[in-house]
Amino acid sequence: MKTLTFLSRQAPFGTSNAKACLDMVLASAVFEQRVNYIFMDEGVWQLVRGHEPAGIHAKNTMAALQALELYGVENVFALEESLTERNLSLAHLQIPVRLCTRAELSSLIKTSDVVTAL
Amino acid sequence: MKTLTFLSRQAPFGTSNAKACLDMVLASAVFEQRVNYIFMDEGVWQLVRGHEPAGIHAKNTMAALQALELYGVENVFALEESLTERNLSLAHLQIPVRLCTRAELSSLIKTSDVVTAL
Amino acid sequence: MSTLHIVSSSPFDSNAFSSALKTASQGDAILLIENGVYAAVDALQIDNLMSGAMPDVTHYVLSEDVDARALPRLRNNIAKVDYAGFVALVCQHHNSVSWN
Amino acid sequence: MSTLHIVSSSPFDSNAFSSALKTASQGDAILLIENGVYAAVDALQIDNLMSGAMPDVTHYVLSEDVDARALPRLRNNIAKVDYAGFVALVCQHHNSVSWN
Amino acid sequence: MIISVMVTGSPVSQQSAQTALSFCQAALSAGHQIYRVFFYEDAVQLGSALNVAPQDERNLNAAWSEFVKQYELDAVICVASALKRGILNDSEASRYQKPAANLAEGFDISGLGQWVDACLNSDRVVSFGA
Amino acid sequence: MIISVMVTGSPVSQQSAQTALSFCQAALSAGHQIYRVFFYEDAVQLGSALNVAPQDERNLNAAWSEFVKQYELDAVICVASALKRGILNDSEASRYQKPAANLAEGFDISGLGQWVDACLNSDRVVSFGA
Repeated sequence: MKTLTFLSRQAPFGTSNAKACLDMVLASAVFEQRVNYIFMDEGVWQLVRGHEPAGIHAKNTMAALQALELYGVENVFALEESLTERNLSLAHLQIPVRLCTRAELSSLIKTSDVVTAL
Repeated sequence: MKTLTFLSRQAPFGTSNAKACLDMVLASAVFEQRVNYIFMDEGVWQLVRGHEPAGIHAKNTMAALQALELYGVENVFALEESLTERNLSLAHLQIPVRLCTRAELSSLIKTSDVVTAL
Repeated sequence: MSTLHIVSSSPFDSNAFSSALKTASQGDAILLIENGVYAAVDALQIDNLMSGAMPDVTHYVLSEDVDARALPRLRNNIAKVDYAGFVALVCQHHNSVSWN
Repeated sequence: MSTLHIVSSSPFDSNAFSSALKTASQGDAILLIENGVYAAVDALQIDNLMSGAMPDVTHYVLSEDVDARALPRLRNNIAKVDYAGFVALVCQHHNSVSWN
Repeated sequence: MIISVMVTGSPVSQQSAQTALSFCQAALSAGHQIYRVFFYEDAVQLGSALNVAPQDERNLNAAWSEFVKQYELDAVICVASALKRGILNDSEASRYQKPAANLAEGFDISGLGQWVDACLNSDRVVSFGA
Repeated sequence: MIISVMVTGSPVSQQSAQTALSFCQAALSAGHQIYRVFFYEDAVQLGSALNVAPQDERNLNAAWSEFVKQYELDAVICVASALKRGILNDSEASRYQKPAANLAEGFDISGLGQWVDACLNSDRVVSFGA
């Protein structure tokens, strides 16, 4: 078993990166690998409660994020610094995540076999 | 005759925006319109003397920039603020451009019929 | 003679908003769309950018993009428009610049 | 156990370099490629970003991308590598992160 | 008013082509006229007839194609951008001896001059971009 | 070492697909083995056989296609990304009743599992991105 770590660094909807990262996380989970899914930089906007993307004809991926645990993806983090910079707190987020510091992020990266940033 | 203004805001080579903007400028010149070609933000890197893009298999567009005057594109500007931020001066540039201030940029935009930023 | 500045990239990851803000002059308007709507949030980094802004520039945000992203809290003095309002803004200004 | 951080976007228009710099830890390396090489120039804005950087992180820049762009002046303590050097850096570090 | 629109972003990986469509629909609803829509750079992929959207996602290529047909809009795909990205009509496919064409209905392939012409003949021009 | 590479950027509008090719060539020159190259998101356009490069510009699609054929590399185009962007092999074209296929020689179309498999079987994985 390998440790595959995903850094989701882009906001939802404006580009397809967020969805592309999610699809990779789910594919990795199917292979029963150890997965870390880390939301940071603009990526933390993906977690905000109450997305209503019908008006821009985009798909709401929140249901998939909420089902991560069912897929065996248990290590879901948000970089605290990125939330703070955007005036966000845990109360704004729709899914349960663990906060991590920059040092913890560095350490998660160090202990991974493969890191993918999207 | 209309005034068409182009803001070239991206660096060369990394993306195709710089080339796409140049192609639009040349097409506008063929139609004998009044053209302003303004290099600003990352776009000022396009002007730097001595590009050697053979090693990355990209095309050197400097010859086309140097021929702008032949195409009737005489109003070529660089935003002074963008040069300064990047520690660049006129001495670093390969083609003759007029420096413009932010206020002059605003005024060039105001007096244009169409503005295209790429 | 006034210009509509349309910003579609996030100010947290692009200089588009900052450049539009510095370029917009009296009577112009700035419309935030797509990821540009993140420039409407109430956060220190945006305040810092705004501190250098021209006074007489009106700021708008596209409501469909705000709703999609569920922006928690918008800064003051920013008006919401829908796509019909977007079209109206384009017509009210004699030209537009798209800052991506 | 060390990581190679590969940065491909300009620090003047993206948070990629800044984020890589804050994440890189002791023994890691940062390699600047494509528009990321603009983080190698000697300019105030880059100095400001660098002031928060970890000490024991080595900075490299891809020479083909530097030559293409004719960077006028590189900051101190940055080593040039070619594609062969890029491959060697990938092998010397146990994993890599691409910051785009 | 007479409005022209330029689209430059990838229809799959960026939002701009959807924003442009919503803008054009709102412009027509408000009684304005669309002189031309010009697809440049990555936006030329909107002209592909071969794309297949996931069942639970919007098919933006189909939506644009139907929109331009319904309102008989002048929808021009930049030929230089299209050739580089493998978007071909029958005549380009035969000229370059390619085995197939893939341009969707409703779109024309033409040069940048069509965009300059749109600038000259429109009251307003808006870009939706990369 | 055994290396796998992922490419996500558009081959026409971004530099990453060229950087990835130069990297792979250098890796082979240094005696390393390439387990797989995986094309994801906009990079799947590298698999188009219909593109036509300007005469004075590099045809990156052709360069990649020749490279993977010459070294018999495993070059996989992500099926989900490809369908959305209209890159089809014969079987996808017939399954979705499309009039043509356009996949270039040397490439296979398959799922994201191929990328996970590459992660599991490689000593190093490098992404060249959007």
